[in-house]
Order: sequence, then C-alpha cells, then structure tokens
Amino acid sequence: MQKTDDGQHAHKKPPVLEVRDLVKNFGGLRALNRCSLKVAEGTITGLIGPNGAGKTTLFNAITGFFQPDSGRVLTDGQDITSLPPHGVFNRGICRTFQIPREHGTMTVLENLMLVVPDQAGERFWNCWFRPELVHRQEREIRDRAMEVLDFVNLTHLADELAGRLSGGQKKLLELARTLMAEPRLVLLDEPAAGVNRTLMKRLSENIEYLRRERGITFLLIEHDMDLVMRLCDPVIVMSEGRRLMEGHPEEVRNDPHVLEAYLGGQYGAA
Amino acid sequence: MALLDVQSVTAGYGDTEILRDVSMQVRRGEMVSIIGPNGAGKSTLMKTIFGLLHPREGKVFFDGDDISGLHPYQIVERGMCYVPQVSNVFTELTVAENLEMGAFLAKKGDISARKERIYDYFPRLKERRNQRAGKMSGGERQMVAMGSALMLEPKLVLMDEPSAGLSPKMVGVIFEQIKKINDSGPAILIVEQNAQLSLQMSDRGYVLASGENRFEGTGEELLNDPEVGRLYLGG
Amino acid sequence: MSMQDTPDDAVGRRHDDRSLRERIGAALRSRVALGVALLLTLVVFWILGQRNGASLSDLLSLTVWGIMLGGIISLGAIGLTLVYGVLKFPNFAHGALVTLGAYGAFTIASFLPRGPVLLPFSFGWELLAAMVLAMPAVSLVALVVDRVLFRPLRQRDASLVLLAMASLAAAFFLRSSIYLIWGPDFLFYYPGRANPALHLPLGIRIQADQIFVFVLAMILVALTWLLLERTRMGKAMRATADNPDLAQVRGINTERVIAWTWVLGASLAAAGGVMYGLASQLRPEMGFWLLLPMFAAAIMGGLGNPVGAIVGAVIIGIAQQVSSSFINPAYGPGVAFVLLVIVLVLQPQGLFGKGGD
Amino acid sequence: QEAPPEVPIGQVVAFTGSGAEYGVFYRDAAKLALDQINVAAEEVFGGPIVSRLIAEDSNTLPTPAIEAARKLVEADGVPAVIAAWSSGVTVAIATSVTIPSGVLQVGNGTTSPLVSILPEDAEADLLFRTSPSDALQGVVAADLAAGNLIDDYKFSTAATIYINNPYGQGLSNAFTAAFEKRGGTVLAEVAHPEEVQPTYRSQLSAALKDNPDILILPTYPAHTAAILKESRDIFDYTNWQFTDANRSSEVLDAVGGADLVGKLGTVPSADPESESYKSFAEAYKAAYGHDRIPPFSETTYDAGMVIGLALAKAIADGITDPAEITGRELADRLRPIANAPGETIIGGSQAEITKALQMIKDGQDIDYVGAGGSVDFDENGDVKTPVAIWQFTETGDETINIVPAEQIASE
Amino acid sequence: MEPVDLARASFLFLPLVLLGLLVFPGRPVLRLLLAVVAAAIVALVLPLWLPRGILTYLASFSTMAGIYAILSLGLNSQWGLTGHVNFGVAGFFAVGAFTSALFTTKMPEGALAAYSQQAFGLEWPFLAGVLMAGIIAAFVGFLISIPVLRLRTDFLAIATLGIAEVIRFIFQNERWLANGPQPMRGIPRPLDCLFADPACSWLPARVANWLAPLSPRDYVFFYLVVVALIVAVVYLALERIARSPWGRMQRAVRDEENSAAMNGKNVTLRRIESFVVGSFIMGVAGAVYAHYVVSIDYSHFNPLFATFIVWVMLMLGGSGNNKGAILGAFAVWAVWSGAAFVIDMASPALRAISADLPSRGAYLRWMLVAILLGGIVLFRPQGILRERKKVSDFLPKDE
Ligand SMILES: Nc1ncnc2c1ncn2[C@@H]1O[C@H](COP(=O)(O)OP(=O)(O)OP(=O)(O)O)[C@@H](O)[C@H]1O
Ligand SMILES: Nc1ncnc2c1ncn2[C@@H]1O[C@H](COP(=O)(O)OP(=O)(O)OP(=O)(O)O)[C@@H](O)[C@H]1O
Ligand SMILES: [Mg+2]
Ligand SMILES: [Mg+2]
Repeated sequence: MQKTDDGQHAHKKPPVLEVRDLVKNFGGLRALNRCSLKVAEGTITGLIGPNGAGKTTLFNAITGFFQPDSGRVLTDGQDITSLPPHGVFNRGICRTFQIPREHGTMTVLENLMLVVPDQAGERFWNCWFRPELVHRQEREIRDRAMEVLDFVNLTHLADELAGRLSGGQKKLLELARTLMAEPRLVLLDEPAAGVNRTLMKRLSENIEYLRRERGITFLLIEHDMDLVMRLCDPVIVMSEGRRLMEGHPEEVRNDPHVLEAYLGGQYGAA
Repeated sequence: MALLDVQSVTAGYGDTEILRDVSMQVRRGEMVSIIGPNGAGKSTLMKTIFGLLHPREGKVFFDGDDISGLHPYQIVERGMCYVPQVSNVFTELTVAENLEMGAFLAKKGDISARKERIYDYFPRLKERRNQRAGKMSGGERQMVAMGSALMLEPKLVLMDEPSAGLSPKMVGVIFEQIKKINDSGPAILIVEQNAQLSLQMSDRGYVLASGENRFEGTGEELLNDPEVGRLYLGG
Repeated sequence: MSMQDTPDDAVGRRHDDRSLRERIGAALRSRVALGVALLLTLVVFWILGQRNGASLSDLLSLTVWGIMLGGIISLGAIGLTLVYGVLKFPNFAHGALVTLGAYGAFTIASFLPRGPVLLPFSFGWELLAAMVLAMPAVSLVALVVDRVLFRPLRQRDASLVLLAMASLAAAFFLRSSIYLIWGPDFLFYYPGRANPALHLPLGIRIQADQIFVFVLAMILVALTWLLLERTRMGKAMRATADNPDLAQVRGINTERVIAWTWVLGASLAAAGGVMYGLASQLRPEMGFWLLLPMFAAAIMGGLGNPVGAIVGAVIIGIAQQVSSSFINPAYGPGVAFVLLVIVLVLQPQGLFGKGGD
Repeated sequence: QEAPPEVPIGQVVAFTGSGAEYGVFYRDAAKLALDQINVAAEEVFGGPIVSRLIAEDSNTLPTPAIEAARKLVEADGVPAVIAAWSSGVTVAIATSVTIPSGVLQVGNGTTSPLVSILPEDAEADLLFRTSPSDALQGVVAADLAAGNLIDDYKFSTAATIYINNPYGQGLSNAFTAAFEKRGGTVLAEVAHPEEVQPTYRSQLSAALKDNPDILILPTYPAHTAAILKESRDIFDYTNWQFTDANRSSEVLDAVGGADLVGKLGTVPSADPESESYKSFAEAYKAAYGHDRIPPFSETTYDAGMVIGLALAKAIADGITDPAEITGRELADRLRPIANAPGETIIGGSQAEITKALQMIKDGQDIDYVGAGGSVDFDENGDVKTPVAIWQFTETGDETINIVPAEQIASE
Repeated sequence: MEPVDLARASFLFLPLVLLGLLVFPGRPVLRLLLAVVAAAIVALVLPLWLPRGILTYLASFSTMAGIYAILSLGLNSQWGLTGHVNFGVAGFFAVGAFTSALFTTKMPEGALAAYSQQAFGLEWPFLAGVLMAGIIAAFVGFLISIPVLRLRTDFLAIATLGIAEVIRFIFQNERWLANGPQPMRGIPRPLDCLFADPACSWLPARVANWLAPLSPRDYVFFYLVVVALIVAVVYLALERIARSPWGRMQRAVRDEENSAAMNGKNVTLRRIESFVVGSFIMGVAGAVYAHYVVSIDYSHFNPLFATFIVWVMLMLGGSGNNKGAILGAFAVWAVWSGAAFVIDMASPALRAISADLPSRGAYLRWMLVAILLGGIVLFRPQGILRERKKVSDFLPKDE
C-alpha cells in the first residue's frame, strides 16, 4: 500500500492529537514517563510496544479516564487534559477498550444506538413534549446502526444481548460503536486481538476506507504486525512509558531497538 | 486410547444450543489446535470439556473416565488445567498469589520451586509479583493466566487464545514455552486466532464453525488446505 | 521521523501543571490522608465537646466507651464482612443470626450447671461454654438457609439485589421463629447481677465485661485474619471472593468454601450475639437494630477484611459516643453514617479495602 | 327469651416491633374483660353479646396499625376498637380510621396530652382513653421530687432520660415544666431511641454531667433495666425516680433488689392495693397464667370493660339489630356507665360484672370503677385518676401514697 | 340499587377505567371502549355483590396499595432503569409527607400550640402541597446524590438506608420542625367537604344531592380516585421515557458506566437525573400518604414499611417494568393485609396444632411474608412481569 508523506502539511495545521510530556504513576510504577507524540490528521497511526509499555494507559490518559500526573493532551491545539471522558468524546475522540466493556444486558442494536451523541430523546421532557422529533431521530439512528452492524458482520446478532457475545464478537462490537459516533479521531486498543484473521482483513480494508472517504483519523494499538504493516503509517513505538521511535512501518520493522524490545526472533529473522 | 475423548457433544447456554454433535480427541503428549471464526463455539467447547457447562448430549472422557458430569475442581484433580479466554486472573490477588492459587491442589513443598520456574518463563511477572493482577496490562495478565495454569503439572492443558494481546516477541516466547511444556509431557489443546503459528506447531487441528466440526487433520494439512486458509486463516 | 526523547527532569517538573483542585483531590484520596482526617474529626469532636462543657475526663471516658461499643459492633461485623466479602451481597439476615446466637446460648446455658462468677466479670464458665456451643448451632442454621435459599440463587448467577431480598426473607423468617420460640419478652443472662465498673486512671470507668468483649473481638479478629492469610481455606476464600468461576477452574470446590464461610460468619455472629446480650439484654429484634452499625463498620473497614471491620466498628463507636457530648445523643447513629459516607467518597473501597490505589 | 345481638370488638395491639413484649398481655386483658361481660350476659340477657375479640398486630408502627384498624372497622365491622397503647399509633388510627368512620376508640395505654384536645375529636367525641394524660403524672412526679409529698425526699436538681416517643417526651416535658415551677432545676432532658441500644452510656453521660440530685426515667422496662444497670455499674449513680412504665418486676429482676428497694416512682391510677386491681390481678393470672402484670394491662382491661358495659346498655336500651350498634351508640353510653351517678361497680371480679349487667338491664345507673382507677370520663373522653406513689420492695413493688385526682394541680 | 351504592359506584368508575386501560391489550381506542364498559359493569356490580363494609375496606386497601404503587414506580425509575440501589425510600417518603403537611396545615394556635409545634403552616391547597412535596424531596435527593451516587451499588444501598434513618432522626428529634416525636396532625383531606353535611357550598345542587347519602366514612372512595389519577399520571410519564433514548442511556449507565462515559454520556449527571426523578415521585407519594392518614410522625417512615416492603413490591412485580411496579404494590399489600385474614381463618386449625399457636398469629404472619418473599426470589426472580424487551417505543413496530 502506498502512503503519502504529509509531514510537511502537519506543521501548518495543529495535529489532531498531541500529547506533551504525559506522566502517570501508579504507586511506585511510572507507567507513562513524559510521553510525547503527535497524530496527524487523516493518518492511521500505529502504536506498538511491548506488553506493559503504557499504551493502554496512554489511551486512558488521553480520554480522561485517568487524570495524568502531569503533562498535557491537546486536540487541534486545544487543551483537553482535564476534561472528563464524555467531554473528550464530545471533542470528537472515541475509543475502544482492550478488554471489551459492552452493555451486557442491552441488545447489540441498543449498544450501538446508544452511542450517537446529542439525541433529542436523551432529554426526557422531549419524550413527553416532542415525541415526533424523537421518533424521527430514532429511525435514523437505527438505520445507521444496522449499516454498521453489517459492516462488522454482526447483523444476525442485532437482537442478542451483548453480554452473550463471544470474546471476538465483543471486540467487533467495540469497533462498531466507535463507528456510530462519527468521530474525528478513533483510538483503537488492539481491535484484532481474538478476532478471526479473515474477518480482520476485511475490517482493516474498511478502516482504510473510512480514513480515505470520511477523513477519520485512527490511532491504533496492535500486536498483529501483519496488520500494522499493512495498515499503519506512521508507526510509533512505545517502551517503558515513553516514545521510543516513530517512522514508516519498514523503518520501524528494521530498527534494532524495536527488534530487540518488541518483535523478537520471528521478525528479526524476516 | 486417547487422553481426551469428546464424543458427539451437544451443549449450549440456557435455551440456545451452541455446539452440535462435536467430536474430537487429544492423545497423550499431543498438541492439538482448534481454530474457527468468532462465535463458532470454541470457548464453549473448552468450557464443556472442563465441566463449566454440562453437555446435553454426548460424553467427555478423560483418561478413560467419563467426566461429563463432574465439577471443574474434580476435573482439576484428575490432571487437567484450563486457561480461560477472559477473566482468567484473580484481579484482587497479587501476581504471586495468583500463581499460588494455580497450585491450590499441589502438595505444599514444591510450590516456590514451581513459582520460580514460572518466573523464569515470564521474568516480567517476577518484577511485578506483588502487584495486583487487575492492575496489570492486558498482555501481562495473559502471562499471569498462563503461569497459574502451569503451576500444577497436568496431563492436559486447555488454552483459550493464550497469545491474544501479547506482543510479537511474547507470542514467540509463549509458543516456545508451550512447545517446551508439550515436549516435557503434558498434552495441549489450544484455541488460537493466530492460527498460522499454532497449526505449525500442532500435531493436529480441528476447524470449528457454527458449532460444528468442519475440518480435521494434521497441522500441515489444515495449513495447506486452500479453503481453510481462505475462510479462517485470513489467507 | 523523530528519535528518542531526551530526558529532562526540570522540564518534567515544570510541566506538573495540574490545577490546585486536582492536586488536593489526589492528596485527599490517599489512605494516610484519610487516617489523618479521621483523627482530626475526633479532635474536632473533642473540641466541640469541650465547648459544650464536657470535661476532659468526660471526653476521655466517652472515647473509651466508644471503643468498647465498637467491640460489640465489631463482633457482629467481622462475620458480616466475611460473608459479604465472599458472597458479595449485603446479608440482612446477619442480624437475625446474631440474635439467634444470643438466644441459643441462653437456652443452652439454662441446661448447664451454673458455675461460680468469674470475677471481675459478671458471668461464669457456663456462658462461655454456651457461647461455644451456640456457634455450631447457629452455623447449622446458616448452612440450611444457604442450602435452601442462597445456593439456588448463586447457581443462577442472581443479581445482588435478588440475593439481598432473599436475605431479607431469611431475616424475617428467623425473626419470627425467634418470636415463636422464645416469645417477645426481653431476657437477661444474669438477671440481677451487678458488674461494677473498674476505676481506671484519668477517671475512666469501665466494666470488666466490656473489656472482655473487646479483647474477645480482638482475638477473633486476629484468628480470622490468620485464617484468611495463612491457611489454604483462607486463600480459597479470598480466591472465591475474587472470582468464583476462576476459583473453580483452579481446582477449588467453591461450594465447600462458601459453606465454611457461612460457618465462620455464623459462628462469629453467634459470639457477637452472646456478647451483645451480655452487655445489654436479649430481644428478638436486637440483631436487626444492630444491622446498620455492623454494615457501616464492615463497609468502612473494607469488605472482607476483619481488621477493617474492627477498626470501622471502633470509629463508629467513638463517633456515636463522643458526638453525644455536643449534639443530641439521638443523632449518634446518624453521625456514624455521615462519617461512613465521607470515608467512602474519599476511599471507595473503605479503609482497608482492596481495589483502591 | 330471644338471644341478644352479638357484635365483634376489635383491638390493635403490638405483637411485634418495639412494643412486642406487651402485646400478649394486653390482648389477654381485653379478652378477660369481654369474657366476663359474656359470662354475665349469658346469665342476664340469655346469651353472649360480644361475638369475639379480634386482636390485630400493629407492629408498633402506624402504617400497619392503620391497615389493621381498617380491617377491623370495615371488613370485620366492629363498632369499637381498643387501640393502641402507644400514643402515636393511637392518634394515627383515630384521625384516619375510627373518627371518620364513626367508630368508638378507647385508648388503653395512650397518655399523650395531645389526645385530650385533638381537634378532630372535639366534635366527634369518639376517642376515649382509660389511661390518664401524662400531664397529671408529670405534675405529681415533680411534686414528689420537689419534696411536697414525702418527708425527707426533696431534691433541687433533676435530669431525665426519656424514650423518644410521645409518651416519653410528653411525660418528661410535663415533669420539667412542673418541677421548674416548683423551684427545681432540670439539668438535662435526654432522649433515647425506641429501639433497645447496646449501651446508654452517652445518654447517661449527658444526663449526669452536672450531677443532678435525681434521675427521672420516663421509659419502658427493657430500657429502664439496661439504663439502671449502667447507671449503677459505671456511674455509681442510683438516685432514680420512676414512672408508671418502669413499675415492672422485670426491672427488679434484671437490676437486682439491692439498689432498687425503697426507690420511689409515680403511677397514675393503678393502686395495686385497691380492691378492683386485686380482683383483676387474681382473675387475670388465673385465666392466662401470667406471672406478672405489665403497666397498662389494667387500663386495657378497663377499656374492654367499658366497651362491654356500654354494649350491654345499648342492648338493654332495646337495640336488637347488631348493625345498629354503632360506635356512636356505644360512645354515647360510655359516660353513663362509667361516671357517677350510679351504684359503684368494682371491676375485676365476675360477680361484680354480672351485677352490673343485671342493673343495666334493670335500667339502673351504675358507676364503673376500674382496675386502673375510677374511670370517670370527662368532656374530652379523658379519665382523671389519682396518681399513686409506689416503691420497689424485695419482691415487687408497693403503693405507699395516693394523690387524689382533685389534689393534682392542673397546669 | 340504593342511592348510597350508586354514589359509591360512581367513584369506583374512574379507577376501574384506569385499571382496565392498564390490563387490556389492544389498540388504544378499542382499549378505552373496553375499559369504560367493563368499568361501568364492575362499578355497578361490586356494591351490589359485596357488603358495604367490605367494599369500603377494598377501597381503602386500594388507596394504600396505590400509594405504595407510586413509591414503587419511583423506585423503579431509580433501580429498574439506572440501577441505583436506593434503600432510603423511607427518607424521601418522609420528606414528601412532612413537606406537604407543613405547606397545607394551619399553624397550631391556642391550647393546641402547647402540644403541637411546627416550623410553619401555610394552608396551601392540596395539589400545591403535593407539588412542593415532590420538589423538596427531589431537592433533598439531589443534595444526597452528589456524594452518594459515586458509591458502588451495595454501598449505595447501605448509605441510603443510613441517610433515610438520619432523615427520620431529624423529624423525630426536631420538635420545632414538625412536632418531633409527637404526631403532626390536622393535615387536610382534599375536598372532604364533599362528604360533610352540609356539603361544600360551591357544589351544584345536583351533585350535592347525588352525594348526600354518603357519609364521611365514604371519603376513601373519593381519595381512591385522587390516588388512581396520580398513579396514572406517574405511570404514563415514566412509561413514556422508559423505552426512549433517555431510558436507554440510563440503562447503559447502569450496565457499564465506563463505557457509557466513553460514549459521551455524562454519567454523573445521568445518575443524578434519575435519582432526582425517583425522589420527586417518592415525595409525591409521601404527600399523598400524609393527606390520607391525616396525622403523621416519624414512626410512619420506618424502613420496614416504607423501604423494604417497596423493594419487595418492585421485585415481585418485575423490576424494570412499570406495570409490574404497580402490580407488585397491589400484590404485596394484598398479601400483607390478606395474611391477617388468613391467620384469622386458620386459627381453628392452628389451635389444633398447638393451643397457643393462634395467639402467635402475628409472628406466623411474618413467617408467611418471609416464605412468600423467598418463593418469589427462588421461583420468579424476574417478577410477575418481565422487563419489556423492546428497543424503543419511538420506533415503528412492524420494522
Ligand atoms: N491501575 C493501575 N494500577 C497500577 N498499575 C497499572 C495500572 N494500570 C496499568 N498499570 C501498569 O502500568 C503498565 C502499563 O500498562 P498498560 O496497560 O498501559 O500497558 P500496555 O502497553 O497497554 O500493554 P499491553 O500491550 O500488554 O496491553 C503495566 O506495567 C501495568 O502493570
Ligand atoms: N453466556 C452465554 N450465554 C448465551 N450465549 C452465549 C454465552 N456465551 C457465548 N454465547 C454465544 O455462543 C456462541 C459461541 O460463543 P464462544 O464464546 O464459544 O465463541 P468462540 O468460538 O470462542 O468465539 P471467539 O473466537 O470470538 O472467542 C456465540 O454466538 C455467543 O453469542
Ligand atoms: Mg494494553
Ligand atoms: Mg472464545
């Protein structure tokens, strides 16, 4: 796959996401150690690194899940460090969880319909006094949800309780939910872990399509190197709570540090 | 005679039937892979073997005995261990305690020696041995789960997607360990989405789809079967 | 492409730009801070009491009595916290078990020969013997209730509220059984027997019985703690508490563990009931009324933690007693509750609970 | 002779909850009265006139008590209920059930002064009680403590620990007002909850802080017993003065005689030495085998008895249809049978009751004197009774002085 | 048919129509028709068929059950929708009751003032009192929710239980506020002049004549109408929002808070919102109760009869289901009240077992309640009516 190097471009406009010197300590453990990185608009940026490198923690800090001990998170140049999770979401940033967190007693369809922001019916008086508006929106939202379900191959499970999905299906649901939100930036935490490779291949094509056609930016944590190589550019490598390096997939793959810390023997040989 | 013999098992949750007439075997010392798309019923099969679900029809034999009605703790006593796909660590216990729980049935003496062995496999765990497992990263948890299952020296280990969430390097390490374990005696039944790798190492494999047994063969055969490749291996 | 960041600690510190509020919030959430805050509350209580004309020795006495009251609450609370910790639902029937223990020992003691008074206490050997015998009796009741009511629910993965409702049913059932068997009257173990207070330095007066209750509570806490930390059964209990499914997978017979948990919890409840009855009197609803402070203690201390239970109970006891020096004593239980909510807001897992930072 | 009409009588009583220890006693007391009425009626009218006593549980709480009263009044169709010992429950039943439904209610342990002037009852005149208002006892207790009644018994400072319900608070307040009027000082009035507590030390500590000369205890026996023990054992304080509810052999048993003998208390009406009380006690113990008689059992008996007598009078007046025996009819006959003029009927014994019924049938006036006092209803439906001074003895308690109703200052 | 019975029947009509609407299936118009006809028939037959006392009892029973239904609807909007385990129902119930009492009673004066104290007495009309009760209870709910809703569910249960006790302590101990431990009395019954003699002056003669045969004893028939209307309004309002985007959001927060937050829902606000809505409804229930029993005090708000019983009602009826909440209220109250009759009737049999068993009927009643509750939990854990499984009421059915 051919990628355009728009590094120049990124300097003019503030990056979609910028993380500056983020620090997060857990007791004595420094999970993020002045981590800084930028994600340019319209890219699918890969984030890789050994287990426990702090990737998920970084996501948590970006999305307001944890308050970082210090450092800043900016989107389009605006500070969102101390926003609560829903505030971050409202800035167009959406994420998935590494360990799926579905709404178990709601159906798959409801899980998706829920996500759409600013529904009139979310204010209960509208349900009493403006039912027509709510009716109209609900229909639109449902139709969208069905499209998204089709996209991730879960249509047949639309009315199943989300808690009853298999491990991999839950991961797909996580992905599907981000697509309901029409976000600018999607943070995906290991979307492929536990997902069948054939399906994942199709999904990655769709992600690429979303980037191209809708201009959604992706930041993607993944351990499946085939996927990363195929999909991501640039790739950021994290280790011990900080950014180790960043570059095109090929560069990263051949970097001796990365080989040593992350890829291990099998890719080293390749 | 096979160590584990699943004989046309039908099982499911509540009213829904997930597995239909599934049969499979694991022989002593063998490594067997199960692959298949999401929701195929792989985890359900593992749970059924391990007594967390009881088969509605069919039987499961282990080491010659019918174990279909037994409770998991009774099955553990017979020498089978299981690494579940999800919630596979005690989140409130420390890493070290998690490992000790793995050896709950073991005799007192050699626990610390076994723990050291696990620490050798996964040095990261030694560093974090006093951290609560719930606070570990996704991959680290996976190591804890594997580690605790290996604390007993079982005859058969069931592993549900052990490599999910692990870095490529760790995947390598884990599979190496699995191979090593397998070589040292125990049979292994493994469910993997990283099918390429696990089939390469396995003696035999099964393909499960929609709760039914679709293909069966040696690892080699399955890897080279074009249909299997297209449908399930992402080829 | 950029290379590794250059470490620069000075910059790092400058970038610690959390707002003051964030930092205060974080500081408040630490356990040490919470301990200090609780101590400060006590000091404030003392100051308020003194403003209201209580003398120093009054306040000291109130504090000591608070600790003793904590002893009574904690005996019930240890059992509660264990059952709560492992089975993960608020067991409203625990109060009934406490009552049952008290009444059971009463009946058992009436069959035993009455020995001499164990001075300086007000009771004789027969009460201790009756207490020890009441423990298995109450355990048996708890086991039956579990078998009939809770076990089927557990196997169905029932929700917390359903289990709580079931325990309410058990509480009503046991309570009406107690009414039926022993009648509605209040009873004393040793009617007419005095237990004059010991005069300790600083003008503190305290009954030997009270000290016995507190010491017994400490001993039982220590034993329970040892059991949880040091024995296989304790380990199995903690594992079951954490994740029952996984515990099974690891070869633990969770039903047996749960049965032992009931035995332990019910025995402690029985002991608590006897001591409560000794300190006060026997009433069919005595345990029901102690339920709230017991819950408050168990939760404040952190579920499943016996040491937490006794600390929580003592805090609640002190809060109830000392606060009476400056507000209407009727609000005592209320003060304890406000304290509980404050503790939980700052430290959602309780003082010694797991899962916090 | 045609059999007389039979009506059911209701009772709301605490079998469970914080007043549970009394329920059975009160039910039995009411039953004794109505059984005696029936025995007499067999003889006089040729058949029983009370079909049965329906006693419902109040749980010592108003919500279920109201429901119970509704059942009695609507479903069972009783014209009169005996209800309901504690004042809060009594008022709740009166305002929401009996008064709107035109049913007679006789309180058997209701002592709150509020009941006297309850505006809902001002016109209806359906709420009576056989237990006197606390206002009276409070005054006598204050007189006693202030040294106006007994030689060498005079205190200038006092404190109270009362049960935090209408009874306790009403009595404590009445005492305080009267005691201060007599020159004394009340150093503290401390409330304790209705539920029995593991310890009352904080209450005691607050009450005894300024070293009162005497501690007044308007509370129930279970609490009293626990408070006394702690007061003695921890505070070395035994200057207690009691009220009606404390007069219980259980208190004596629990605390032991050594510190109690000679301690004084007040109690409205019930003079255990009176003939009526004695014969009531004898009949009561014989009929139900109770070994003790808790406070207000005798007033419960009286409540049942005045209802029964009023019922007899209604029948004697010629009402033959049970449906016509309404609360109104009974209420209007309460004063005639209970108040002067008329021949005094000493309650308690079967013979007297039979005599009473005979006289009623013959159209003669009677004046019932109950086990708990003279039972003369005033315009509010209250009884004004003498207040007795009693003291604990080695084996129980005895009355040592009686303050006649006329001598009690009303304030 | 006598005029009394006819007049009583006229009051039964409306509650019966509402009941019919609740239970009959089918399209709205048909349902209304069916309900009206059925109600008319039943309203006419009941007075003929049942003795007057029994009918009055049933009316008063239904009134109380209706009040409980409001409570359990309020609880359902907290637990059924959002998963708040509020064990402090009694507290909000009390706040509502005392608020309405204070706003609608007359300040005691004269001799009464010595026995009856209260902070104020504004003599507002009934509906204003009810509204204030809701508002103040909602406000109290709001204040409490800020610290308390951050707790995990079971801790929330205990904390709210404690807070309800504190509220009860306040009403018990603060004499100036609402007469402390003494009953606060004189809470006006709305339109009770309807049944007085002479009836309200503003009443048209026809209506007055119609009501003339009724006595104050029949007031409960009118109050039943009031309660039925309030239940209906609350039910409709809640039903409208249960399967709406709002309800969906609330359930999402109940299920998995973190993920709801990541999906842009302001979790804290949402949780507070439903807690406040529930508190409002409980406050309204309190007001309705206060005007029904006329005098109240702290002891009316004991957890047993104002919290636990409501939970039992909701669990039995089916949590998450508003119809179930109402049904549960009636069923449990029927069991509690009916147990008294059962024990009454069974007493000969009991006597046969043991001579003094009938005299312990009260304890057996509790045992019966315990067995029933245990039975529900074991054999009917979802309640009589299950939670409705429907994505949204705002989507057409056929698609
Ligand atoms: N809540 C927590 N408390 C304490 N330590 C934590 C907590 N969360 C994470 N950690 C630690 O911080 C480190 C980084 O964790 P993180 O989850 O960010 O890793 P990761 O890069 O996502 O790894 P993986 O690829 O395995 O998911 C790990 O060592 C983990 O043990
Ligand atoms: N507890 C449950 N209750 C009801 N249905 C369930 C439950 N768990 C799983 N299922 C259903 O059973 C089917 C098989 O699930 P299973 O977990 O066995 O799949 P799997 O093959 O392991 O998939 P994956 O690769 O995604 O883990 C799925 O369709 C799922 O929806
Ligand atoms: Mg991670
Ligand atoms: Mg699986």
